Amino acid sequence: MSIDKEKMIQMFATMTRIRQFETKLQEFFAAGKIPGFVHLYIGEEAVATGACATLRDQDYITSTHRGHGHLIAKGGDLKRMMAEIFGKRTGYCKGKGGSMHIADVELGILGANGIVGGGGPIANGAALASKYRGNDRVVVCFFGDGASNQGTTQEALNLASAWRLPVVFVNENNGYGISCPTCKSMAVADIADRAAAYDIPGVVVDGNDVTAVYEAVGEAVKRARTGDGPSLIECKTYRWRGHFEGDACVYRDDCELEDWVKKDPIPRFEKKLQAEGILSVEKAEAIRKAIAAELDAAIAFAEQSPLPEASEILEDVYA
Amino acid sequence: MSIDKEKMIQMFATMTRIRQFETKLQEFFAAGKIPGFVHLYIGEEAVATGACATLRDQDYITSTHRGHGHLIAKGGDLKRMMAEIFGKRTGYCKGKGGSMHIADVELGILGANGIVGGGGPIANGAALASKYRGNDRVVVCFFGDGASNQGTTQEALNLASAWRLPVVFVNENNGYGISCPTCKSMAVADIADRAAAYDIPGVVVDGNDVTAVYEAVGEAVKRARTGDGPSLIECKTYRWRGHFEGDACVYRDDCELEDWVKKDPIPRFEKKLQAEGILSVEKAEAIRKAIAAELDAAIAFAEQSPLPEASEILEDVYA
Amino acid sequence: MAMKTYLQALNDALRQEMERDPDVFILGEDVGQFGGCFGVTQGLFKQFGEARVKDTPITESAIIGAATGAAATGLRPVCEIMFVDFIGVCMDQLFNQAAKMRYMFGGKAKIPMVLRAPQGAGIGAAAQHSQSLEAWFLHMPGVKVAMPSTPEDAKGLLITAIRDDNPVIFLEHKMLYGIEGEVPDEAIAMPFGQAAIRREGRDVTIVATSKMAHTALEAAETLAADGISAEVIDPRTISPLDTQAIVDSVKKTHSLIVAHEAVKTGGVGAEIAAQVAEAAFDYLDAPIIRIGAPFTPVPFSVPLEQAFIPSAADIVKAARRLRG
Amino acid sequence: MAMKTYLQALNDALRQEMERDPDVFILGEDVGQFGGCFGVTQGLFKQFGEARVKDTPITESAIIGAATGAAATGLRPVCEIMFVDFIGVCMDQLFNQAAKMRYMFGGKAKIPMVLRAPQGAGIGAAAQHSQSLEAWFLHMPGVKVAMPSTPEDAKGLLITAIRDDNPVIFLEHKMLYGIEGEVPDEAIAMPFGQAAIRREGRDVTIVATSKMAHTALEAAETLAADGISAEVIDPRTISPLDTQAIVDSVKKTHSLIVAHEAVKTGGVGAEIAAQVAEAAFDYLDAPIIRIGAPFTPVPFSVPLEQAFIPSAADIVKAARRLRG
Ligand SMILES: Cc1ncc(C[n+]2csc(CCOP(=O)(O)OP(=O)(O)O)c2C)c(N)n1
Ligand SMILES: Cc1ncc(C[n+]2csc(CCOP(=O)(O)OP(=O)(O)O)c2C)c(N)n1
Ligand SMILES: [Mg+2]
Ligand SMILES: [Mg+2]
Repeated sequence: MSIDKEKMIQMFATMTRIRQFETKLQEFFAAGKIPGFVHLYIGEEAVATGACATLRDQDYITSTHRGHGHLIAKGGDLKRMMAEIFGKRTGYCKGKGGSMHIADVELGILGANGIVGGGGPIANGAALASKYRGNDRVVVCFFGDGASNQGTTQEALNLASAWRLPVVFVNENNGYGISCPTCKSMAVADIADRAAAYDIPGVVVDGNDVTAVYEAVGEAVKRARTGDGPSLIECKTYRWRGHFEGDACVYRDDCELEDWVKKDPIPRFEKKLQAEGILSVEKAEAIRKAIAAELDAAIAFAEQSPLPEASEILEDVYA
Repeated sequence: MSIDKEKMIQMFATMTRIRQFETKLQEFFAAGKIPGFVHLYIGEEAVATGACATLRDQDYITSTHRGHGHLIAKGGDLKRMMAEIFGKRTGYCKGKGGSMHIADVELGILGANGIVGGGGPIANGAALASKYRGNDRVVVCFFGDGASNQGTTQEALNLASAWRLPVVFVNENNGYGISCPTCKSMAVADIADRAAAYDIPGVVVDGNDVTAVYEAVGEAVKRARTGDGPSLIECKTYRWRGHFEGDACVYRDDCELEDWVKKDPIPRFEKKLQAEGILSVEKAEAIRKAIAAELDAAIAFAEQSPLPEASEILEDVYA
Repeated sequence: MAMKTYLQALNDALRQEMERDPDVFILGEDVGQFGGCFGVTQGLFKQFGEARVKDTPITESAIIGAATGAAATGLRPVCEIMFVDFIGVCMDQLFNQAAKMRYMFGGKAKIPMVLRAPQGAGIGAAAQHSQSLEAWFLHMPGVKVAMPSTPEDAKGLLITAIRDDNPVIFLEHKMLYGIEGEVPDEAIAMPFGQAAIRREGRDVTIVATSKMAHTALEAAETLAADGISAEVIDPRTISPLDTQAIVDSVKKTHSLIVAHEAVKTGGVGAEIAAQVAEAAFDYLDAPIIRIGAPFTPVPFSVPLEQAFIPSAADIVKAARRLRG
Repeated sequence: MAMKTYLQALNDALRQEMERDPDVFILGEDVGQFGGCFGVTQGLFKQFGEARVKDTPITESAIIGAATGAAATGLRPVCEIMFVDFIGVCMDQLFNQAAKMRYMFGGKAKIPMVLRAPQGAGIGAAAQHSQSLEAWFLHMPGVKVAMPSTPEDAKGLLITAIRDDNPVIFLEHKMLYGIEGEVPDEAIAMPFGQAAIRREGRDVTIVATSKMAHTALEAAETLAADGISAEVIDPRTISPLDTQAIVDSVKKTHSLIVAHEAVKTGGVGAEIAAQVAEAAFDYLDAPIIRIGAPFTPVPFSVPLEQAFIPSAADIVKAARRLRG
């Protein structure tokens, strides 16, 4: 699959946007400005970016507790995301959801999810609606290596394959579910092998190579869109930060992290784009600056926005 | 694996015992003598028989809603089974459980189960206890083709493989979960293929051939007992009766049933034993008669036993 | 109007709503050609085809999730969980996903889905196929809960459930499927949150849900012979609950019995009793008595199962105690 | 005796019981080297090794099932569900299997297992990580339910839970992990079903569970300044529930407030109110008031979350209303 230049640059920008967003959150969390849990996506940007770059606006995604990257990649608005994470009324969920529940149904983002394995069954539902209506919308379901052991995920894979639903299950194998390394949570080395249980394609891809992700997911999206059913794409990657901010990572070696930092998906892609003459040093810098400005505006928006009033608590329970 | 003659004859007797037991229940249900649901095992006798014949007394099984065959094969007492199914105080569960909950923990029978997929996680627990204690007890977990789609089953397979627990997952693929043919509930043709998702052996076997079941399960039991972890053995078979008594089977063709009746596991094995000179016609007849007598005694016991008193309802909730 | 069974009434509601609205569809185990374990979806597969009457594998979490996702993206799924007892394998998709999605998203999603499930004891189906679990659903913000006791209510409430823009848990009692009653031919939606006064009375209020509403009427008959005039109220939906109707009745009768088939401890009767003990305390002349099943799993054997299910005699005894 | 946190007290109980009984073991997500999401199992992996402190995959149904099967075959598992909110993915293994196994088998099995889980709001963890779900467990024959509010109770009740031959659901409040109190050094089992009178009073009985017991004491302090003498009762276990202690108190104070953090509708407060409205009706001088969370999922943002959690002011207001 050849990727046009514009898309390449967009993907670079998206990865950069995610990195900057998450890095800011890291600071804000350390400064005690964010309540609750924050699960950062730093190091895994190529997965969400490559996967969502294959989608159309009307397509859907379901996300996870580590959702900011997915949301940004699907076009989420930084202002409303940041405001939500700050618990402000102007946030995506009016401050009711927070980091783990950000959604934008109009953008096809069917929610981050605080329940590991919670997204798969819901992804099927959106795919079923697409099939029912005969439109050709596709759903990308992001899930972690840990989530692949949860029964709901496995049921979702089975139903999607039995019904040939247009879902692409994108597994983010970052090596750990909190402190549990994949080698302790499952006997298979590749989660993609689990596709065999449902007779669907299972592909392993370098999750730090955004074009490899784009190509593998793109292939699967094409299959799904033309009625050939679901696929499972495993993206091998790594989270740089602790499971949540505050995690001291006693369960892993620093050198493991160092190895992966060397494989940072962003400079790697940037170099490639430079080598191919697609992105100049100046252009890259300009993109970074523009995103930083965008982010500053989002932060200002979030900071200046009002908190919800206690009285709003009773709203939005029922339609 | 060569099977000694005594064991062969025992297996013939066990299959016959199950068949006679179930045939009686069919009559009793039709006559309105049994409350609740009855799921008969007729046609599938070779699976329970071959699988349980590989086990020692101290080994465990977990069973299903279609449990009578498993229980008989693991040595369940016909009297107390029949009494339980009749709801009598002398039954295995004092009339509190009924057909779907018969258990005999001392015999290693950790219960039939009314929840599809309910047994797998529990089987792991018994296997974990065995491993924890360092004794070498093995657990056979029976489950249906329908149950293989339930998340609990898939989680159980994963945990057993991640922890190398001594469990043999014996899948009874009788082609249907109630009215749903396997081709509609899953995309794979062989449930044994699902073993790949957990990196454990997956074997397909003719479930109407009791020696084939014995050999495949026996191999898996040996693996489990020596610490090599779980296996998945798929036994292809067929249920002759409806899902439960009263089911008109609108969802399947009579000719399908007829084909399978031709593959009846009992006469098939009987002929083989005769051909090999292991079992004479007279001996077979004598076994059948002895079982009929045993069953008559069980029925008489059940019929003559008292029903529980209403006051017993509050007993046995807590230890 | 025509005489119909509760089961036919449900079937009517499904069919008429599916005819009216192409976005309504059914999914569940054996709901297709088989017609559902108890027969509620009989004939619909033939009429609407497999795109709209969808047999699923045995996969309750995936069923509820599929309904939730489809509802969030604009369809109106009606899913069947074969016995309410199976809710434990899929509770997360119901209570953490479907029920909370709208709220968590700040009001930016609608989840118009129905989860139908039969409840109740009486057929000897034992501990995992006989429960009444409505108390769990009552304690679940984000869902509504209907418990019809008559064929007319079965139809009218199911229509409302399907048209509602929220997840509705629709609890049928399996012992009621065969009862008959007048049912309107047209698709008439029956409002949620309006109790039915099944019998007017002066001396004692009996609030009774689902099948227990019939048991309460039986008890009221016996009590009438004693000269005790019982008012029988069937809430029809417990969430929303028509507290007003109950309080109004208690203001008249000054005493309350609440009866349900679920285990008494922690049951819906506790909520109703507590609401009345707060809102109508000054009108009460006597203790509030709850009737519910004993604190045990549902036993199998007939005499035990019968002892589990609260009876008209239990209600009669309670009423006499209140008067005595 | 020594000052310890609630968290250390729990850790003590686990360690001492594991030292005492080799059949006791721990399983759950990240309970090993990581020490548990909140740190309750810290140090145990090092002391007892991975055979007895078992990290599991993310697989709650398999965790509870493994505990159930191991318990049925003679071990004494203590499993951790990282947040009680995750119970929905594994409810079946709990309520249809572990809880009912003994009964279904006619008394021929024992299931000595403990399911520990943190509950409660207060850390901004939003709708799927902040719930209090004890009402569901109260309505579940076959299990016992403990809700310790002090370090001493945390230790004593956990020891009892581990020694009990039935499934015990042990609900910790995540906002209490850091509170300190005197805790006996020895392993002393604290009986289930015995409420603690946290403060004696004459004018109003306040029954409050878990963290709300502290809130109630705060309210009692304020009320004392008003000349209202409140008695604060902490049930410690809700199943079994020490109804006697509550009724005795109401006989003295003639009024009752029940407070918990769970959603009020269908909560444990309803059961307590209903029991009192039946058993001590004649002693009540005023309506029973329940304090609980509003009928919503738990919201994320601080002001909303604070509005969700019942406050001392809510209790004070209720008590004044009762007296007024
Ligand atoms: C059902 C459920 N169990 C446990 C948790 C707690 N938890 C949150 S994230 C997480 C690890 C998830 O691992 P993985 O799926 O690999 O995603 P990652 O965090 O690595 O992105 C766990 C155990 C949860 N939220 N939901
Ligand atoms: C969780 C759950 N879902 C649905 C059912 C209803 N049910 C009982 S048996 C059955 C079919 C089981 O099929 P399979 O596992 O193939 O076993 P078989 O009946 O063919 O032996 C179903 C759907 C149940 N008991 N439990
Ligand atoms: Mg991971
Ligand atoms: Mg089958």
